Amino acid sequence: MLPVLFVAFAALLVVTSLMVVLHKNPVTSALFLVLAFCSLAGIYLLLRAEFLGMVQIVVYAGAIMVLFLFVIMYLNLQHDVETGLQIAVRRGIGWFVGALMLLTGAALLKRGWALGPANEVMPGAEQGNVAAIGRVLYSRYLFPFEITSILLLVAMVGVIMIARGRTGHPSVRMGPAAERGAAGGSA
Amino acid sequence: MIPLSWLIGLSAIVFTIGVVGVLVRRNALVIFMSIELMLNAANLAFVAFASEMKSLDGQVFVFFVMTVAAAEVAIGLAIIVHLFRLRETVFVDEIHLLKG
Amino acid sequence: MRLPLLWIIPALPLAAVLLNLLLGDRLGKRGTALLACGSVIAAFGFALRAVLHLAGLPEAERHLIEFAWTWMRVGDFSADVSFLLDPLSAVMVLVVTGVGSLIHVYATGYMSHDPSFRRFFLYLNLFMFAMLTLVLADNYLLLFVGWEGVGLCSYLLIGFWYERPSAAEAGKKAFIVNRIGDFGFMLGAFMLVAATGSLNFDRVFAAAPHVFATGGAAITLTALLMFLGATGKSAQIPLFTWLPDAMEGPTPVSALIHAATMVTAGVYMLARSHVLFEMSPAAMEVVAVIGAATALMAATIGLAQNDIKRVLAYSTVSQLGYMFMACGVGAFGAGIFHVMTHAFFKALLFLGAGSVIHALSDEQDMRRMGGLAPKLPWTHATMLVATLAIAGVPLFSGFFSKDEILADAFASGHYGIWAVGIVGAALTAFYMTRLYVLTFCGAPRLTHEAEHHLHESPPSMIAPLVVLAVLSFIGGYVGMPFQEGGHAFARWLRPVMEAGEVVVPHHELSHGAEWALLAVSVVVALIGIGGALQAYLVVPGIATSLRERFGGLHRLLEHKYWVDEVYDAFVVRPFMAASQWLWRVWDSLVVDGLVNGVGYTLELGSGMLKLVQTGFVGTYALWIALGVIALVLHFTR
Amino acid sequence: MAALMSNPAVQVAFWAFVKVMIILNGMLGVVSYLIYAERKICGHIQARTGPNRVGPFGLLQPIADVLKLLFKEEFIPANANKVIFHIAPILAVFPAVVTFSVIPLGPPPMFVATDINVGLLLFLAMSSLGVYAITLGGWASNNKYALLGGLRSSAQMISYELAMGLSTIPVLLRSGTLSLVGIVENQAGWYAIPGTPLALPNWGIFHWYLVVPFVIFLITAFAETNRAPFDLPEAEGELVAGFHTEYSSMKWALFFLGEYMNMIVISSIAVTLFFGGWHGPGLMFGTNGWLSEGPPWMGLVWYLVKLSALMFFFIWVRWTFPRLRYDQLMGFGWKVLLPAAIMNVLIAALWIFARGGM
Repeated sequence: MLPVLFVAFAALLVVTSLMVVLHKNPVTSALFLVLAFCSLAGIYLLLRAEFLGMVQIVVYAGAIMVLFLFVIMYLNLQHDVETGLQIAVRRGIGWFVGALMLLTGAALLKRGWALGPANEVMPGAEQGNVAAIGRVLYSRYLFPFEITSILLLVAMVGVIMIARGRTGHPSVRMGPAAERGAAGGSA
Repeated sequence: MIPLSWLIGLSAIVFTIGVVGVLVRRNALVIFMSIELMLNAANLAFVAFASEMKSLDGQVFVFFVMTVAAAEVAIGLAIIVHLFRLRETVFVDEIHLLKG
Repeated sequence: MRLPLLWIIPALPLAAVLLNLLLGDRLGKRGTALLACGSVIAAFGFALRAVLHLAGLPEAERHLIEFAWTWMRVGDFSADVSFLLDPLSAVMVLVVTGVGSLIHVYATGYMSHDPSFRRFFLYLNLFMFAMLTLVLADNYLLLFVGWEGVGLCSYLLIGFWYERPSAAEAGKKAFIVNRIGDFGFMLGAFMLVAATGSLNFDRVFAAAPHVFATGGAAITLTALLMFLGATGKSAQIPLFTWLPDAMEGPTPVSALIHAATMVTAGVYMLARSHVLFEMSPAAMEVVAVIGAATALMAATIGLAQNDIKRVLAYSTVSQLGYMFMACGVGAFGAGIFHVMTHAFFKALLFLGAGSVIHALSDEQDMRRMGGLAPKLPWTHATMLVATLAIAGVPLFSGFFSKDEILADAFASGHYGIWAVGIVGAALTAFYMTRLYVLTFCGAPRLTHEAEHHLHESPPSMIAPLVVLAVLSFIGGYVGMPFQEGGHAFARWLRPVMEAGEVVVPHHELSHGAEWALLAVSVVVALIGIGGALQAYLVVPGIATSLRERFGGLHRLLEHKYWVDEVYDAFVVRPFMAASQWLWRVWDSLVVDGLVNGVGYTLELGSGMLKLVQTGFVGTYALWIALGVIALVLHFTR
Repeated sequence: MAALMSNPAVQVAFWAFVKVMIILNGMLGVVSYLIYAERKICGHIQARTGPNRVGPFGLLQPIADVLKLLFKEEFIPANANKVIFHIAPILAVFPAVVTFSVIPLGPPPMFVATDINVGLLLFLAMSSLGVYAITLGGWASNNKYALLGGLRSSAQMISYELAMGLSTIPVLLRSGTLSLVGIVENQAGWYAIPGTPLALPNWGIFHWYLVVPFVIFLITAFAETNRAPFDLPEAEGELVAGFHTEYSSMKWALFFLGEYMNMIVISSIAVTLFFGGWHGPGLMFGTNGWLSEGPPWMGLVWYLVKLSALMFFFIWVRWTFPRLRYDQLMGFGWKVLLPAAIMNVLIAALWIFARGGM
């Protein structure tokens, strides 16, 4: 049962992420990325990481990608025009490097890993691993956790500072582009 | 039980796709998405090893990675929007003032 | 038992400094004065409290240590910030805070017209803080902190009127000369650390007899190095030249720093580490000889000076010489005793001189004074007391202390030193009387405008004078001679002075001999005074005729044996030349060449490297990817 | 065949399938009659008798509506993004259905489709996915009103999700599990009001530190379902019909369906978290009374009773309150609800900690 589901999810993941890269319309790419994240969440569930699976959906699908969609709609981006020699060249290079990287990855895969189980049984395997993760997070990783919160605070401040531009009020620095973006689908 | 090598292979493939996306596309937003893909590939590897080693640390790391990703996306998108206001474009090959 | 609260004594002036800095001109003149004086007087109160508490203890336990915090701990060496109160530091702390507060009060009057009133008291309080730290420290490191602190403050205060080039010069001179001494002191301290592994007084003194061979080279070298520090701080040969120039500072400063307190730090340091010095007779001899020589030399110079403050400065140098003489002959107690009495009358002299200068609107040359006695009754009276005290007239404080020094020198068999001391005493009496006469007696020789607004100083300046006069009269009676087992002061100091292993045997003179010595010194003093009166008051011709007859000698004295010139020629100029060469050749050619060369190479290299920066994100990403691949391949190989 | 049927995995799958089918079709029916109910209630609130022509009391009205929608002509605006235009309505329904699969309708195992140990997280995740339908629908239909409506709604939902998630945390603190079944079972029984002989059912709402969370949850629920007074995305006055301006016939019906399903889902979550799920007051059942719950189906009945009460409340509010202005909405969400929710988490945590819980 598990392998079947895994293969299904994996295939979905690979296809969708390929579509993210290949599709010309940023909105569609974003949607495929959402799908990819959801399938990844499925894989997490298969790996008995329920908490991560859900958080994956909440954070990535529910927050980050919505943000992406926002921006795309706000900037009102249509299909990317990707023509011309330069693009072709870079595309060739890109795929070549990708193939190279995949080969190296295969080389890595062949080596195999010398790691044994750290514990006999996965902590919190029975009543869901939320409590277990919480216990680890707030005991051994407490300091990184706090640091992360600070990081988020900094990010918030930074975003506000960037978004409002140099002069005080955001509405002041609305360039023509921004107006077009705000005008929505009229374009 | 899913063999570790499958998971790692999958993660490698997804990572590579992300790399290719970064290299191939010229739309800053799509590049950003590809970076997210890479991050998630790394997360997948983390979770895979965590379940292999039957320890939660890997999952905790994934948690942190997600937080960082959230912060990074927020900042990055803000920058892209600002850039668009200034330069009217999100195509990274039209923005190369920073050359030596 | 209740705490002695030692830390608060230095803390009070420091707090005043900080407040002064914090509030700035919001304080106003009155506020500044109140803050400064108040803090110092409060410190005096606390010091008195602590000392009374100390006196209440049995003699064996008069050794309070108050640990504040551990300053640093390096390996097994550790230095604490902790304070020590024993009879010795008790005397010093009382003198410093007491005289200090009097002089603060005096300064409020003296500096009242100065534009940078606040800055002055800022420095003064800072000085009090440093000095008290020095006196109360219980280890050489903290003592050195105070030592440097007072050096800094003396520099700042000498150059207080920095718009006057001479003042700035004098400040620099004082600082640099002191640096030489401090360097010696530091080396001494290093040797102590190397030998005993600690700088704490008790531990050092406890360990010294075991690590040093008595009279050995190591201990002698250490002692001499520390003595070099003392000569710097206390203006002894060869480093005495800065003190006379230090008179460029405001007179209260001269009184406080360059007469009463700072310059005696060297003596205090010697007395504090008498255990080390007593272990090295050679060093002791050097100290004695240098002290005697300084005493004589400064006294002779003092004869020929005309600037009232310079005369006082040289007399200070020579009195310090007496103190070192005492230390050298092993009579550290006598030395400290003289420190105390000297603090009283010399501060008084300076303040009096200051009052005169104030009255004559900044006239300092004695040749344009005279006949001031009726105009400045208070100043005159107090100055007279001080003059008698320093001249060693019986029943005045100076008499007792100086006589004790001479007696001890004689008793310990240093007859030559004793003789020099006697001559010095005569000269002291002479030039002090000369100063007194030229200033207060005879016909006025004032310039017109000085005469115009000639006025007695305000009470804020007179009151300290009176107090100091009383002190310098009665100050000596704690040291009445002819008492079984030493006089009160000696008994008070005994717990400190008898510490340590090697104690110089205290030679008891027979009363007869002591009477004889007394008589001699009294006679000598009277001769000096009489001679001066004769030469400057009764028959003024004598002085001039003498000056004609011994013209060369007089010029020699007037120009202070040309010491400054000699130093200038043999030390300063070569040094200057060397540094010039270093700057012109080494620095600007070699060093700058290297630096710029590095810069140029980098510029060239980066100019080539920057071509890598295409500015396209894609390129960077490509390089990153390739780099990752390369790394993986390298590590999986 | 028999072997296959005897395979436990297959059985699990089979029963799950059955339950899902029941729930799905059940919900479709319920929704259509919910619309009927809404029209009736709003009619009475507005002093008129709602639909009453088709069938007795207009009971067949929903069926007529559905048929009408099915046969209506489909209209797709020019140069709209076809694919996304089609996907959006599906996305509107899908999260609600998925969430419903973890809601315990009655005592397990019979009335519980699946009991996963992160049920609440699943609910949150799905509600966060709900944004897409509206945003994409608004964007894809290539119409400025629709776009503005979509952007508004997504902003609104994102802002209110935070408060909603935080308002559920005190419940978790109390129950110590994320599984909805566990949460409900945690609310079984009674607790005596200190100092009085009286006793209340051990539901969340009857614990003082869960009252404010419940209020917050309710408000956010309105916002999440885009219902009045938070129905700005479809504010007729300003945005024609908001994000589904361009939608017609069955697609529009799907949006509608999604909205009402979301209503049902959120109300059932509220029932589960705060009103003791399938537990009834249990007064009249059993010989020794207080604690016994009666037969399982009775649980289902209790659940339905509570649910319909909440649904009525929803409709009632919609036809009673005026709409907020947009800035008011945002300010309220960020400056009032969020801090209040955080304070609640703290207070509840302290209280439970002080009581030696967890």
